[in-house]
Amino acid sequence: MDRNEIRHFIAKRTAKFFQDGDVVNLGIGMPVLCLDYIPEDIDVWVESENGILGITLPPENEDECDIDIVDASGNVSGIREGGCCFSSFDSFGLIRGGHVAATVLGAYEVDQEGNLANWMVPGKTCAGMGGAMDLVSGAKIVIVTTEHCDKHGNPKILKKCTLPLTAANEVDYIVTELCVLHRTEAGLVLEELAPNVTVEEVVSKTAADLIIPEHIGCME
Amino acid sequence: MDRNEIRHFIAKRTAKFFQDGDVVNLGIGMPVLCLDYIPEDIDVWVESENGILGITLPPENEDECDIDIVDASGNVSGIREGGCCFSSFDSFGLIRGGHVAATVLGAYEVDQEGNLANWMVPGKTCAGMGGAMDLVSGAKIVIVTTEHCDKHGNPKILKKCTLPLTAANEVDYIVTELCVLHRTEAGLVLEELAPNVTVEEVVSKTAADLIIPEHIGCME
Amino acid sequence: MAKSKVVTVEQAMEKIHEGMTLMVPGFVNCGVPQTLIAAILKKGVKDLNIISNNTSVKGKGIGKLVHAEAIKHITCSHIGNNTETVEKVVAGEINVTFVPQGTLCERMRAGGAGIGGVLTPTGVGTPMQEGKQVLEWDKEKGEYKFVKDGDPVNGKRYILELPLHADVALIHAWKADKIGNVIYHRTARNFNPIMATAADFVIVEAEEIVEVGEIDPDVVVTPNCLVDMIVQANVEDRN
Amino acid sequence: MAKSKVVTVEQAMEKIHEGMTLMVPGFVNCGVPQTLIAAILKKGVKDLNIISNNTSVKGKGIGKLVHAEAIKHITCSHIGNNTETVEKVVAGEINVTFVPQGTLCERMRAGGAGIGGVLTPTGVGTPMQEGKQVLEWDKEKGEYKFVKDGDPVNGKRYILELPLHADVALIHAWKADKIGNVIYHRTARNFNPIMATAADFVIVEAEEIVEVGEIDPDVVVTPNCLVDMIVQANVEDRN
Repeated sequence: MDRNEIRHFIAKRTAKFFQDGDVVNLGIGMPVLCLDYIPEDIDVWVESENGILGITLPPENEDECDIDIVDASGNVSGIREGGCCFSSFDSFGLIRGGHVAATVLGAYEVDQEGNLANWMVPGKTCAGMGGAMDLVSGAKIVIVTTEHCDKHGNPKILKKCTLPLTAANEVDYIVTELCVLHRTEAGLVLEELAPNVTVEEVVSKTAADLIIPEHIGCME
Repeated sequence: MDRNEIRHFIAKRTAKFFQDGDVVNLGIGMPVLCLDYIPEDIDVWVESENGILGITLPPENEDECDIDIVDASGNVSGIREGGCCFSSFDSFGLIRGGHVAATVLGAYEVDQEGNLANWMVPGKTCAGMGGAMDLVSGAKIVIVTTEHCDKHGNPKILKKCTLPLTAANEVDYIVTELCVLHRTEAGLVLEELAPNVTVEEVVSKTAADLIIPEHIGCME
Repeated sequence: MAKSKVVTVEQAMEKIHEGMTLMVPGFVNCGVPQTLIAAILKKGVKDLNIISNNTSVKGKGIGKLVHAEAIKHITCSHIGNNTETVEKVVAGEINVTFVPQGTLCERMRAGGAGIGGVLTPTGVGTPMQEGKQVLEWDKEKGEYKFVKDGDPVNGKRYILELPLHADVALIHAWKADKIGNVIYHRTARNFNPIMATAADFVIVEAEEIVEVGEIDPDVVVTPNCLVDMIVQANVEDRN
Repeated sequence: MAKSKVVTVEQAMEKIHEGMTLMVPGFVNCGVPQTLIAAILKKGVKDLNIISNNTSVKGKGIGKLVHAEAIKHITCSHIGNNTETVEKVVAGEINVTFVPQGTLCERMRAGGAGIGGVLTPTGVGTPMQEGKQVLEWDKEKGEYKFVKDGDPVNGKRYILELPLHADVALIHAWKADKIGNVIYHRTARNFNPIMATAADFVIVEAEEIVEVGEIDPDVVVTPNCLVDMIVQANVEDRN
């Protein structure tokens, strides 16, 4: 798979976590791609932390665009019928209060304790965490979507994160092009393998301890 | 003065505390009477803690009444042009946040430290405090309107309250049919005397220590 | 397509069981979920823990639950408008926990918004602080410390109030669309929006149920994601 | 009769001074008080402490204040959309305090609603808890206790976050009536309503100023009692 195929493969699997009626918050990039893979019979509401439930792509006709409807990147977007708008204060009340079923976001590093680092690389970036810390603390299920290794081939899934954390012990699932990992009380469980990927390959590319169950599902 | 005259006399003086544009919360009974004495050139907004700014008497024509507009006693009321409604949560945010200029309410007891007891008499009443504790903690100025003594002629203005408190150290002014008392860091200052009332009369009917300044104003 | 959440009152009642904690909005008898209360009476549910501001007036609204002896415990700010509640409390038939009205709001908001507690000045130095943790701001150190009754006062004090949460919230809406976007009318709003955030399950009764899209996105007060079921309110239940 | 609060931009600027703390709403460049920012630039006010979610994008909105070197310190959740802000922060020309976006909201709400602090789970176990007090819930005792880094974890932890308050809040309204009842349009609402509660003085710029009575009491988002001045917004200031 090339990088683009990898992204879509991960997004497609991730979309299967969503249940009918779920409110989800999707990070910029790969997480947003999940929208392309939601089954027809499942209705998912996308929330954007800047204060909108039911955010959509912008209308195709530029004249119909409303510049007061933007997504979490500030890009002009749309709102679906039945959607609504609220303040940032109310938005984070919903997020922190567990009213968002799932948040999907990327990682610089993620570890077997469910720690996530995705907002800062000391000496390199200082963009700020935006709403990520609240989203990861607040959403019912936290799903990390990431390529299994970094661009140098080094593991991103670690025993212990080395970068400043976004949140501690909050990650529930990690979806990569190789596998689906479920973070449980016992540790990281290898729940699914991508087609043609072996347990050995995953283990060799992962710096975390993995629990390998007898039955491992097939990721698709 | 008979009891009714006393109530109006106190209300009339109390209304002079209000400034143009003030938001005020007026307790049931005597405090509400203040509305009759607000000068024409002063515009005061009455807030009711159940979620309305700009509450008024109900329309005279009963057909125009809206049963969804009630005051803090649950009685049908009206709303002035430019008024607005909000949730109880937002209402108490305004109250506690100091966005209400003055709250006027009655007392069982009030003392020289600014303590107020007006919600409970152990063994006798158990109505609950409603919004009184928040109002007294939150409003910028707390004005207690009360007859100077209770129905048995005993002082209600004490060195120290004996009943369970509504709030500690929050009362700013006490307005009675005899005088206006200002609670300062130094203690209770006798700022105004009603016509034909002497310092001696006030002192004899007050169980608190009073600071008697050289100049005492005339209450009207 | 989003699915309609409109159900019958009977279907809604399947969610209400003996011993549950219910949030019931309303200020005196305004903005009270009258239809849902009537249905609870009809079902005969008992031993309820009620979180509400008050108990309406005798024989109306929440007062019907009082009269039917359906309430075990009530957490509220005021019962004075309902003489029957006062009598039952005095007689020990209903347990009551008084919470100042603004604190009640804060605690429900904390419960609905994932906040572990809030520091409020309301009730400091009153019986309200009994059994609660009190914090004092140390201006010099720039930090809070716990204080006990009798400690000398050296800074502004606050009571640490804890979140409130319920099994079910019963909400009275003016209008709701079929997927649960809700708006309220005048002071009938009161505790409805905050209670809709703080329960595991939210049932809305609406005076008018409208089509999706009929309520402007900017005026929605309770967003559809908070609402689980919607029933048609019946005006006659107000009596 | 209520008096109109509508003033000229120049009159509003008399309230803005060097060294002040200003709350400036907006998400990236949406819902930003563009006209008031342009007026601050024109007046040449410097050394500002800005509380905002972010700094728009380079050369726009709050980014104009960054470019004009009018900002001394900024408290925000994100600056990544504006490369110039990042450069100035790296160069030490602007001090930045990062606050998670939801925590920023909570802190402003505390400042505006008389709350002494809130316990939030956000940031626990991250660099956000440095220099802050952390509380842990003791389930058995049913109370909180302060914990330090390194203490064994025995319960749910929260950071005790403190109120934020400003000298002036600059608010961008869709419509405001002449006495200051305000409504917002779509996601341009964002931080506007909460900031309007948390400043000593509130100046609103409105795309449209309407007569009193034109906004329904139920749809008002910011009540008139929070607003001190209103100016006409100029669409061109967005550029």
